[in-house]
Amino acid sequence: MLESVNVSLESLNLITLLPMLIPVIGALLILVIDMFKSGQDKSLYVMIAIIFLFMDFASLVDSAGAFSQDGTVMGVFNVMLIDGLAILSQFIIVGASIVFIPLSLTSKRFHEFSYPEFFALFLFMIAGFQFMVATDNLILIFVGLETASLALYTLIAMHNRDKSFEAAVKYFTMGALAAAFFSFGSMVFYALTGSVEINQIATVLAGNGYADIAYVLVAVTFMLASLGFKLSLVPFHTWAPDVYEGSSASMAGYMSIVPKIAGFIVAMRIFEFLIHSGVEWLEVVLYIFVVVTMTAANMWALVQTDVKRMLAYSSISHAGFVMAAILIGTTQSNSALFLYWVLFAFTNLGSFAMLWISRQKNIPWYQTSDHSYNKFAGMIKTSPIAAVIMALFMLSLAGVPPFALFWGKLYMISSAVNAGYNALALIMALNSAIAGYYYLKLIIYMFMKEPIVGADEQVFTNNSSLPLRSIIGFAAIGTVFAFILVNPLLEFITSFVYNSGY
Amino acid sequence: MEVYLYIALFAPLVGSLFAALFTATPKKMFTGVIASLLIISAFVSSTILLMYILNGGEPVQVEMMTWMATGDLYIPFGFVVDQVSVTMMMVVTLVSSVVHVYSVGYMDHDKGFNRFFSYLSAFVFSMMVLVMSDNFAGLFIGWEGVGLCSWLLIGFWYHKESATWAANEAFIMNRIADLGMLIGLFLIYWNTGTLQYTEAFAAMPGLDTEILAWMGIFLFIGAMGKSAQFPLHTWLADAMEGPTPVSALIHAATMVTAGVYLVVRANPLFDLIPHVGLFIASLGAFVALFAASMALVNRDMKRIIAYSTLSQLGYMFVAAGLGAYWVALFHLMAHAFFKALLFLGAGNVMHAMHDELDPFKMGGLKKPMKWTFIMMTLASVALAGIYPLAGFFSKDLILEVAFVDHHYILYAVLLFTAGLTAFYSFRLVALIFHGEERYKLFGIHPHEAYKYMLIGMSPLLILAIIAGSFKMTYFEMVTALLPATEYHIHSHLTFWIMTIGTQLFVASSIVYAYKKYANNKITVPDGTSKMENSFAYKLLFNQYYIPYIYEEYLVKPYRELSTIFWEQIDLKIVDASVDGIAGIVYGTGEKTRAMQSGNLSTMLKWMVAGTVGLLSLAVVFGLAARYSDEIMAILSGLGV
Amino acid sequence: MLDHILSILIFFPALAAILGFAIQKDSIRSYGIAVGAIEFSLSLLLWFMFDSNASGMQFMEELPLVPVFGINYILGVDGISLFIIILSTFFTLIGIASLGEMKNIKYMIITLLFLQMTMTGVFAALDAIVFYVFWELSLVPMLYIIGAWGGPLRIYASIKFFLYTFTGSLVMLVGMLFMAYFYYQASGVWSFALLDWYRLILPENLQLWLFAAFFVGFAIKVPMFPFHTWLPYAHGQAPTIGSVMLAAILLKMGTYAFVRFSLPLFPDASVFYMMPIAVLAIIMIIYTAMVAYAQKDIKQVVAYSSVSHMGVIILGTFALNVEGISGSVFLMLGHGVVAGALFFLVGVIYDRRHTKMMSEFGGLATVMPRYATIFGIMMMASVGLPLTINFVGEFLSFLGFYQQSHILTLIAGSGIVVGAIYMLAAFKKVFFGEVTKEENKNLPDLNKKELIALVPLLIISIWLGVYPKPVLGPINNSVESIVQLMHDKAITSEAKSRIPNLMKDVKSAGNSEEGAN
Amino acid sequence: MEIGLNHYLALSAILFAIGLIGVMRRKNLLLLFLATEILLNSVNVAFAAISHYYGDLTGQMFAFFVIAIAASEVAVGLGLLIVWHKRHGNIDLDNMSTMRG
Amino acid sequence: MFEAIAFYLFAFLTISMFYIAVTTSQALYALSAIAAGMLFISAFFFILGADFLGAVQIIVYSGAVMALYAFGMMFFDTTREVKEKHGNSMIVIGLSSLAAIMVVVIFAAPIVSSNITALYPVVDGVGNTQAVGMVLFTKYLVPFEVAAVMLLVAMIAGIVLAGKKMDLSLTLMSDAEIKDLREDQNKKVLS
Repeated sequence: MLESVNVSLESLNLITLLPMLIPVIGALLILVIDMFKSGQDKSLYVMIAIIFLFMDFASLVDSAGAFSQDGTVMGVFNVMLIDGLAILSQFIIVGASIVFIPLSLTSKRFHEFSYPEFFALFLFMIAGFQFMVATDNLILIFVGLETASLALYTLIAMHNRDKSFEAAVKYFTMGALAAAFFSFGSMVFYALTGSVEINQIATVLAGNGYADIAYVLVAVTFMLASLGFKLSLVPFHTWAPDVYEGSSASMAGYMSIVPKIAGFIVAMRIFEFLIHSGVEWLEVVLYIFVVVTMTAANMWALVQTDVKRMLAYSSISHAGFVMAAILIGTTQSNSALFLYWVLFAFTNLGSFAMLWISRQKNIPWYQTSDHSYNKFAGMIKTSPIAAVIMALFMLSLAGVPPFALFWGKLYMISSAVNAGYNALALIMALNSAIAGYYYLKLIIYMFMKEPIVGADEQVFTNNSSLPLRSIIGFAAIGTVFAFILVNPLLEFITSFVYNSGY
Repeated sequence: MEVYLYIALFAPLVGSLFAALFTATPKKMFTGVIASLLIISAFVSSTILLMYILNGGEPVQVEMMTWMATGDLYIPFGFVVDQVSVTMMMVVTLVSSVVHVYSVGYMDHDKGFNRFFSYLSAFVFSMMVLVMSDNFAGLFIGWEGVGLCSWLLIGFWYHKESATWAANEAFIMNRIADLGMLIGLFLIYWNTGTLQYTEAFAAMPGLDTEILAWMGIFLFIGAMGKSAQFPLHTWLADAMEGPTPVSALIHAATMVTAGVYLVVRANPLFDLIPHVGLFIASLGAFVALFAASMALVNRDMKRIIAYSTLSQLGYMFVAAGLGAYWVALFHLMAHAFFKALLFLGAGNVMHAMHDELDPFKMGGLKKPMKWTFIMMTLASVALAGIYPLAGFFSKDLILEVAFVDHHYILYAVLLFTAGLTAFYSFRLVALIFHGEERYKLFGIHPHEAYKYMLIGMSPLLILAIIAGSFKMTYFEMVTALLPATEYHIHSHLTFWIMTIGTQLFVASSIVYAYKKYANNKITVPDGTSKMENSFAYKLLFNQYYIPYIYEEYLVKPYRELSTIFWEQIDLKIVDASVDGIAGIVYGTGEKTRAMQSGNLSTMLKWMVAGTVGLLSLAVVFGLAARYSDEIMAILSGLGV
Repeated sequence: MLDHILSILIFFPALAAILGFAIQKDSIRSYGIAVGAIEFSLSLLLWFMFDSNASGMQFMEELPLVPVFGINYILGVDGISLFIIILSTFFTLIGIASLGEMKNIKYMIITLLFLQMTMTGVFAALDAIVFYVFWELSLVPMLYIIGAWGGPLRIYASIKFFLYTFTGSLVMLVGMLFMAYFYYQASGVWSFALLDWYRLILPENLQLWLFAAFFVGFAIKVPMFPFHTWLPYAHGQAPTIGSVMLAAILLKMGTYAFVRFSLPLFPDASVFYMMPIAVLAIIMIIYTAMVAYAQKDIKQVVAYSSVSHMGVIILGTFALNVEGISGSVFLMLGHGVVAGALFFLVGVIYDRRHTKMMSEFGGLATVMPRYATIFGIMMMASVGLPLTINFVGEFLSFLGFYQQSHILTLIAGSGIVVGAIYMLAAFKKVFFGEVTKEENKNLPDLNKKELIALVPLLIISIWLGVYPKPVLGPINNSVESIVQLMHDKAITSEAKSRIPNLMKDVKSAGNSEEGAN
Repeated sequence: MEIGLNHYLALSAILFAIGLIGVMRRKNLLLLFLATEILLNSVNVAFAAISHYYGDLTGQMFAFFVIAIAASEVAVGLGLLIVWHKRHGNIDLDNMSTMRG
Repeated sequence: MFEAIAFYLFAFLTISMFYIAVTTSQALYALSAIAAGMLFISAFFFILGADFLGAVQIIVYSGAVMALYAFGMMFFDTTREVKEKHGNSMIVIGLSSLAAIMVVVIFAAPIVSSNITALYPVVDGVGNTQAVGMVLFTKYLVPFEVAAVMLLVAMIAGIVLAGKKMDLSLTLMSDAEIKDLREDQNKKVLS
């Protein structure tokens, strides 16, 4: 007979669930509103979503305060794990979402925004990501991941044109394969240790001194494949360019930030302890992944003719760059990951938002795709401020100081240097130089070429509206004045990462 | 006295700048007049300074301001008027005054009249800096300055290709030598810690002879360039493209003697390294003969005089190299007078002949150009060294120096050269002024130069005649600074035999020249005569093929090498490799982008392939780890 | 105000540039000149307030930027940077004042003002990261100037310029991070402050590596052979003002950085690499001079001559003694003035004829006498005639290096010969001879606007050639402190002997102290 | 002959490999999705086996959630296929390569 | 012994069923094979004492999921022979068999550290369903709830994607067309 379980409510620490519950409630609220009175304007849902996201953010601030006092907190039968990584990554997830959601207030109409479900799914997705990062239980990670992913596939498809369906199907199918890899990997870990909690796995493996190294490697392999898919490491990256191209620019920008940070957290939790345990194989493999991802993605980005696709490859390259943090595995490198990602979020959201405001419904004759380079020819002549801002984002992505991403690169390379990865540091630096070329290409189109005769001069701000412009302005200010931001961020991040034991 | 020093130094500069103001405007007579007056005032100041020095005054030394000071290096703008520099100042200001006055007439019809005076006065200023500086750096300023002015003046008629070419050649050759000079300066600085003459010379006796020898050699390389010694001599003859007053002033009297001045000025150094001195003397003797031989057959009036200058510079270097610095300086002075006179005379002839230079096309000019004839003849006599003109005192002295120092080969060479000198000088005089009036064939109506030009030349004429009489005064003055070696041939008999013998030899050369060239049978050579086809003639006429060799084996290869460097190396190797790296990166991207075929099935295959690849790595590693003991055992069994 | 004069110097033009967007197109030139004039007067004020007898940094400012990571906004000038800053403000002023008619002049002036900010920033920065920030940022305005106003190959040229320099400086950044890491290891504190780094003595093998990393960044910027090929393209395609700024100021960043970073940070490595670098410098001097001689385009001649002269600067820098380094710093100024003026001059005929081919000209001395005169004087300055600004620098550089190697100096010295060859040949082709081309017969001589740019340069190049002391004095003081620092920091005996000790009086005392330790 | 955990693991691996064959080979998206079900099922077998041999319920939990996930995926996947099919009248992935490079 | 026979039998059956499912060109065969294979897998669950899982497998998988697929198949009209262009099947076979061999090679080895302490042990005398329920509603309460959210997401997704509203695309329509549409449909469809 089973004993009855006596659990005190305090020991459950239900407060740890609060940040995830808020968006879920928000999503349900949206569905309920729609049920009672359909046909509301999208701005209502945007505002509801923003309100809930701000509440979410506030609750995160609260848990951050709690963390800085009490340290890591476990909750709800030790499934929830609220440590520094969880809090930091949730800040990024929620923060980026707050910035993202007003991008739906475009002046042109797009299909997905006519659905209240779009905003509900969006909030569910955020909750999914939050669950994914706030636990070390592989089951919850898996379920959270799938929740978020399924919502994301739908969001992409809801853009409702051929390319977005194609993108969604590709993403979905490969995602299903990746999910299978994830479960297989978890299974092998479970077979090895009898547990699906990463801490427990680490303890058991350390306890027997990695006797079953071959098993461990199989598990790691499948985990790498699965997370490599999420993080778009070469050769698991093939979905990324197509999906970015197929989805709307704003969604693409979002995808380049939020799902990846969730992926990084999981990767950090799983691989970090293995690296520290001296699994050389993983170190070598990650090294190869980092270098190949950075370099190959850069090379492919060089030859693109569409800006959004170029940015897709550049995001892959950035992901490879940041993956180095996990390879290096020091407190500094893990802090650098977060710093980099915050700054990258500013810049990348900004640049995708710039693409978003220039989105046309019909592609004119001189363009081969939504955002082909020659669309931007001579932009400085027709919309100088937009051109300058776009150039700003490109320079930031290229790592030209003092714009945002430079500080991220600086700190990241420095962490490589400090950990003795000299060659890696050099490769990272040289890759930044290669990357310079394709960012420069856009600047050259904008500033140095003549506008195409007969082109619509308003094209660059075709889709703009006050919210979009504000978001871009916000991103631009963040990009330019990042140097003020860096120090507090770094202090904050470092203390959180350090106190989480990474 | 300092006021006079400053006047002497800066009056030419003022003149130059004043004239420069009008370079863009049409001819203004007053620029020439004012420039000339300023030069004359510099001459007067120099004369006052000379008097002061002659009367036993202390050398005047001023330090105007700091030029460069860094680290241990301290270079001021310092000037000194001592016995040596005052001599040079006199020569320079005197000759330049004459040339200025002369030029007012000579350049009368030239569009660049104002510009000419600006350049000419600038040259005088540079020359004054050169001779008056109290340190090597200041000397170098003047050294380069005269080079610049020489470039400007040779290329004065810049629309002429030959003139600009000659100007560039002169500048570049001088630069080569200047490099040597510069290295010499560096050596002096790093070994003595200063570039001031007095301090540097004071420190020199304590130095290693080898270092001193290098210093001497490098300084002399500098001197070789300015004084056009072999093998850097070709520019001098080409420099005759410039206006004739320029040739008189720069390429006869002053600038080319700067090299001699340098050796004289650096006498404490060269005294310490007699073997280098001997080399200098030998080279001087060689150049004397070498240049004279080229003058024998040349058919360009100015070039003949230029070679003669070269030859005389050789004489001066013999004297300087053998330690007879005062003799060298004396010959320098005397030579300046008669050679400038000769050039100015040639300028008159050119004017009269509408810039014709070939003496074979002249003849019989003594009638229309009586005064010029007289002056040039006297100057040639002085050049030939006939008693009692200036050349006798200075040139014979050099022969004596060589003899007394037991350098009989040098003596023989110099003696022979003296004969050649007389021959070619009078060949020229004969061809120009005597014989048939061949110029009529060319429809030219010669006329005598302006009166004031002739009057202007007269001081030179007088000095060319009487300069020898200053010998003792001069000797007493300069030996305060220079080694006062007296060169007396102890045996009176030898002395007289030598002197008279030399005079006879020279005189017979003159007579021979006259006989050969002063008759009425001379025609314009057409390249058919037997002599013209002889090897020796061709060799001499083509200047020993040295310009040809330079052109073929230095200039052309340099040009070709430059082109190769640019087109083959810079563009095809250095630049192409940079672009190549970029191209490889880009090309790899272009080639491998096929991986992204857009087909979902391919994408899935890539994903599986990636996983399987990792898996194989894992298996290899895992098995190796599992069976590490066995593997080690097998490996050790194999003896690894 | 004086406490923050450097910040004002840096950010005033940037602020003015931003405000410039609001200015009406026709008034922008006056605005630009006004801003340039204010900036220039500020820099003169800086000079006026500068204590010429002090050798250390002056007008220091410090502001925390990322203190956790040791990055601080530290500024300061000494005798070395002071004059380059003044030169840059001066060139901005005359550059704007002499701008001819061109499209989008507003953007050009705004870009120039931004460029001014970055240039001042580079020379005033005393924190490696701040230095790097401005160093990289300076590429952007230049990229725009070349790419938007350049010739037919402008895009290729601008990309090449940007990427080449960018690549090099990223390697340098890695070097800086290593340096900071070593400092952290030694002291336990993160710092990118240059003055802190000066106190760090590194073992020789680390010095060698770090020197190489910094070298890549600097050498590409200078540009040293064989990294120089971006320069002819950049110059060839850039508009006049672009070439002027590039040659006059931007190239100096590389050589300045050698003096500011490489030498004092890595004295032993400097000695170790002295000879190889000298050989490279000699190749630069002679090889590029010969390449210049082979050019058909007058602007390319001047461009390659820049490389050649930069070789002399490098040589002087690596003389590692006061004479050489002072000379090279002075030559930076000299070359800035002269090369800037030469590019202005080339721009003059390009504006008139829209060609830079020398074969298109000939006999210009007759048509444009004033132009020919100024060109001639500047050419002579470039050739290094005494009493012009370049001679002082070249003389001192060669003089300095002569102490280190006689034979190499002799070879390098032939630069004065080959330099004269290409310059005179080019001058002859353009100015001498008869006017053959019909189009050239009626070319107008220099106009007022062009004279505004050229006459001041002319005056400076003569003035500083005749009386360099006001500039050379402060340079000398600062260089002496650097050389002394290097001597004190050097650890190998060869470095000790190669780098002179200036404290001769206390030498024995110092030695005995070392012995005691 | 005792059936041990290794047997089940091997079976699971083989089934997984079959699933991979399907994933790579199928061009019809519906059948491709079927193949992904095989993958998940193969893992479930292993989870159940491990759970059994370790006497631990976690494995069953995992398998349970995997089934839930599989079911959700089917819903979304079919939804996507329906939209695609409405537009194009086929569900062949070879027709789905407008984006490339 | 019985266990071994059952294992090998069902192993053979599942493998062959799944093999048929991935190789046959008849969609209907494939679907039936999958359904059968899933049933056989539930047999493993019962063998392994995971009764609850077995039941879920049959209900959810063989029942619900397969029904969905069957519906889809009819919708897409793929009941007849499916024509698929197969490229280089060597890659497929090669990769898969390599993967299988690799994993099997590893899995052939016994797990060294097999003395695992079960965190949520199977208690004797307690039914599997009861035990599972116990764990599911304590330890795995949160994942369970998240799974509920996930199913909600999937449901919404399915409805949205398959819904009628997707038939016309605002994304591709110009502003004028959208305006017309709004007037026609009286703001019904669009918000």
